[in-house]
Amino acid sequence: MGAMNVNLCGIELDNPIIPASGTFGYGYEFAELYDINCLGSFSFKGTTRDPRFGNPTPRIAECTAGMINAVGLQNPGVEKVISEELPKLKKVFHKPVMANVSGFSIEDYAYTCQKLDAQEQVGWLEVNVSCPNVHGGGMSFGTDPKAAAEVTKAVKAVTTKPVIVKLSPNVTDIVSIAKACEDAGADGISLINTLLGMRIDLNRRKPVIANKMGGFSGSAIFPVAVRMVYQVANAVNIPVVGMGGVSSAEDVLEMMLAGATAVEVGAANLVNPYICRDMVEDLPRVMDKYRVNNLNEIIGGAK
Amino acid sequence: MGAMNVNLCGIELDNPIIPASGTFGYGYEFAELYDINCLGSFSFKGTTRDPRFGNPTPRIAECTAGMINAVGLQNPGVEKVISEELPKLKKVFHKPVMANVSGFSIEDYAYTCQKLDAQEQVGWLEVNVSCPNVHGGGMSFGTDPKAAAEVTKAVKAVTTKPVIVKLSPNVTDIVSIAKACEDAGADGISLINTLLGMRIDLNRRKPVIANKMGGFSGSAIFPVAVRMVYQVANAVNIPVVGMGGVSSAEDVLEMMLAGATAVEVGAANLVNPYICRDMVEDLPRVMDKYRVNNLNEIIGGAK
Amino acid sequence: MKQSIFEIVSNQALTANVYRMELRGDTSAITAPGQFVNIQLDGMYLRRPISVCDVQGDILTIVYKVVGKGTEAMSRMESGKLDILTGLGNGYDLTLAGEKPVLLGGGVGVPPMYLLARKLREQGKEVSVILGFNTKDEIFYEQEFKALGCAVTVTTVDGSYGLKGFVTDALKTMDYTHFYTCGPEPMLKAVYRASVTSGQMSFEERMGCGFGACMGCSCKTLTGYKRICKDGPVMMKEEILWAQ
Amino acid sequence: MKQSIFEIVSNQALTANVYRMELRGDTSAITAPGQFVNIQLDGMYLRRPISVCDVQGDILTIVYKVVGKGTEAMSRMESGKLDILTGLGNGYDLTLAGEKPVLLGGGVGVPPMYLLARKLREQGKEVSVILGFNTKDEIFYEQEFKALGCAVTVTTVDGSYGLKGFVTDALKTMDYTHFYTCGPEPMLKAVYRASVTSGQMSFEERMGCGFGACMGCSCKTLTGYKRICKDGPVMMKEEILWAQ
Repeated sequence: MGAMNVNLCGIELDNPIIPASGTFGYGYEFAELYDINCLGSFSFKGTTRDPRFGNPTPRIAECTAGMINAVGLQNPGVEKVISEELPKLKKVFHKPVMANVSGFSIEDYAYTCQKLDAQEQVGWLEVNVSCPNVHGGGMSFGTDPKAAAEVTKAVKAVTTKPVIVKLSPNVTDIVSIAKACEDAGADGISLINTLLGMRIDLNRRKPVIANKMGGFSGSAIFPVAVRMVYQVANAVNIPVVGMGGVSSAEDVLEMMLAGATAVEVGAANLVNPYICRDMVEDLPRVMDKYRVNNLNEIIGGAK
Repeated sequence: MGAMNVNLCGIELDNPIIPASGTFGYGYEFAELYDINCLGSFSFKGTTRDPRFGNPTPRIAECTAGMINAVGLQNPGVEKVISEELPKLKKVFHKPVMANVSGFSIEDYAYTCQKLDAQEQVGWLEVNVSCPNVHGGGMSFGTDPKAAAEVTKAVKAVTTKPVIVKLSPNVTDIVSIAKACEDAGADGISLINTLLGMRIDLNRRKPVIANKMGGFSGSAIFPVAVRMVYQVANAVNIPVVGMGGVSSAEDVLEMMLAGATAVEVGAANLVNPYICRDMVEDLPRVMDKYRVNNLNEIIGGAK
Repeated sequence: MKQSIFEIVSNQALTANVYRMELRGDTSAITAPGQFVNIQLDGMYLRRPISVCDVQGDILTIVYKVVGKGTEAMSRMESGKLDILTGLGNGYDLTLAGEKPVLLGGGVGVPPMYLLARKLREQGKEVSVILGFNTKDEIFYEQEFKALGCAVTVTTVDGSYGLKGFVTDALKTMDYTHFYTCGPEPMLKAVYRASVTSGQMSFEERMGCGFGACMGCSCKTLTGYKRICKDGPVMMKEEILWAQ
Repeated sequence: MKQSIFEIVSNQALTANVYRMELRGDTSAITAPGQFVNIQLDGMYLRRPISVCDVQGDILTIVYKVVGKGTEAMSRMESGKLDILTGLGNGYDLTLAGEKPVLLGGGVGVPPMYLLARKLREQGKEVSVILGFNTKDEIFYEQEFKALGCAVTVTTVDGSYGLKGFVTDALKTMDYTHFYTCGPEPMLKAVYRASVTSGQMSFEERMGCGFGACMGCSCKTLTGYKRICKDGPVMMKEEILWAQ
């Protein structure tokens, strides 16, 4: 059996498979189903400075080979995450976890990251810059290289743990944004977040989702994700975490060939709650099939 | 049976269904299969000033619910299109056809459009601004509002026929580009062109496509298309032609509710060559099902 | 929660667009009436949540209405296997029933009342059931509830059968110790207002996962934010906070 | 070209990864050996192009190699219906065969040679067939060609069966009036160089539509740009322009 361990920003992972933020809660719903310590790690529910209920419902729409969600960062806020969620998580998951952070101002990000940086369970800070910048006119931090760099700098200033910036794919030039984050000190880049999508209910003649638009994810977006991971991995010198429509061990290999050091799995968890465990178990077979002895050898292997 | 006719930039269509450029050739392959005069119109193969072979093969990759193509605008050049293709087309299609034009410089666009403007078969000029701007550093004309506006102005200056600018979805702010084209005199906007995507062959450990990346189309991209059509239709005062993953009469209704006056069908033609005819025949049933008496009433109906 | 493969035993129409499907498989995760299952269908990305109508041994019965592509595809199935997540949701609490519980089901909210009624009857309760429909042609399961020994009242909005009006019109005339209900939100609101005892109400919402991971179906209650799929679908009357 | 529904009659393995499927349906659009069909498969977006191995009445025979998800799914089919586009491609021109044509098939390039050989034999031609494989275990259809009355030579790269070497090693020793070939590009190039007569070669390329609409499979020839799916897959030796 080939070697599946990879090193993500200085932390060793038994395997590159990481459930993505927002599709795995704080882990314990899944821990009821299987021992989640078989995973490389997982990225917990996007956490903000203050508690948030999120958007009105309906928040979900079905699509061909995917779904749209407009949950709107529902979470209990960083204090409660630290006082209530992390202790519960500690009982079921014994590896470094990825802390996913969102904010609506530079200060938000810095405040939340500083709090989470003090938690020994946290291995990495995954900074989601896809949220609207309330001080910057509502445009997402992730659509402007300067804003993305500012968030990165502010977070790096208050943390000692590796900072992975999670980028939005809804941009003209993903490479310029990734490079700006690298130059600002990011230790890694994760992408892609969801594509902005919309569905309309033909009966009601209204958007399916109360928020009208939402984040489109699922196997349908995989080719866009592979493309952006390839572009970014070939432009930066820090590790890239690939995600977007990954739903099989074959997809994991494809993402790594595109340049991903680790791979996050999102929407697929919602359809098959066992899929990440299944992918971990299936990975050796697929590695043999494609003559991969060591996953590290294929990272960025497709030229 | 409800009214299916719509008016696109002053030209009446019997129905809103239009095979998209690059998936219908110059019509006569399909004319061997059915009478293509049942269609609203169709947009013929992207035409450039000079003949082009296009990209090396492989040019095609399979994806979940879609495909990637990197044909690279293969076409015989505008002179031959006018001298050879249009006369052949005239025999099988008796309605105004949409002339799809691409270019690598402002002059290219103007030259090609002027030639096609003189053809009485041509009803509309659909100007594809997704190609790289060779004088502008290779970035696509369609990713910069100024460049898109310049192309629009240059084309409008040499044509009397309605000019529909076809936009690329691979941008941060589709609305600013659509508005720039409207301000520059565009008579309509069509979108979305393909999403930039990539697949990797696990056996060869190389991109499936010789050109590495290509245009991702098919049902998978429908939610992104509906979202952008909705955004643009709510921002401009000229007709919008919706496309991107449309594969059923229901999809046509959804696109029109999002704001499309007419709907183009692309990749689906390659999987089922009869699909546009089938959609035209199925549309009355679907209109009844959703209580639509006149298609014009639902354009932009989803608020 | 359990993921397992069920085999379709039967699938027949009860009305023009309501079907009953019997499935054979591992039903061990289904622990209470009012729970639901989440069914994977070819060509659909998300699973389809359907309430449990009955469970007997290894036979799961669901009664579903054709509302979209997914349920339409289901209605055409004659045999085959389905990948199903079972044991989802909290379900109804039977311990609060008292001696004379009343069950109110509206349209597609009727099915979950069946297993509940059967369990309450097995406990020897005096069970009244009110089934609300728009019109005669939509009625199903009246005989099945009677066969359980329940006192059944059917209401139709157009008066084409039974009592003319809404389930609440029947409820007003009754004497009961606790109520259980499931149906469209306007009906739930009416029952909420008309009921004179405590009770339990089952809610519907578009779901992502159906097991509490995605926060797709959250709602606000007087006892905090709840996930309809995991903390619900059943809520106590006293905790409900109606959305404006 | 015709789109129609075929029913799977049989589907069996000929080697470890080569299968033969027989289908019943409307074969009227298939007009020449060397044409292909384009098959729609559940869960696959694009159709899968497969060369025609034989047609007899309403029975279409295809022999395909498992190379990816699509063909793997096909290999598991025991029955059912398939949506197929038939009559695609130009096919081989039999009028150029002369009295002693030679047919060279390499690996998965063997199947289209079968219908061609049968047609040529029906015209009373003296048909030689050279079948090239890597090794003994990969060999299929040797007996079928013999049963047509062809002079069959099998070559294996490792010499585990028949003549050790490539199809061209067998070709050099032969006397023929015209050649027909199908196989991997390196083999086609070798045949191109080794052949002493005119001939016809069938090419492969990733296709979008398979009927000439998308320009996905274009190639350059001495007689201009051609679409392998529509103007090919068969080309005359004299028009071929090898890509660098």
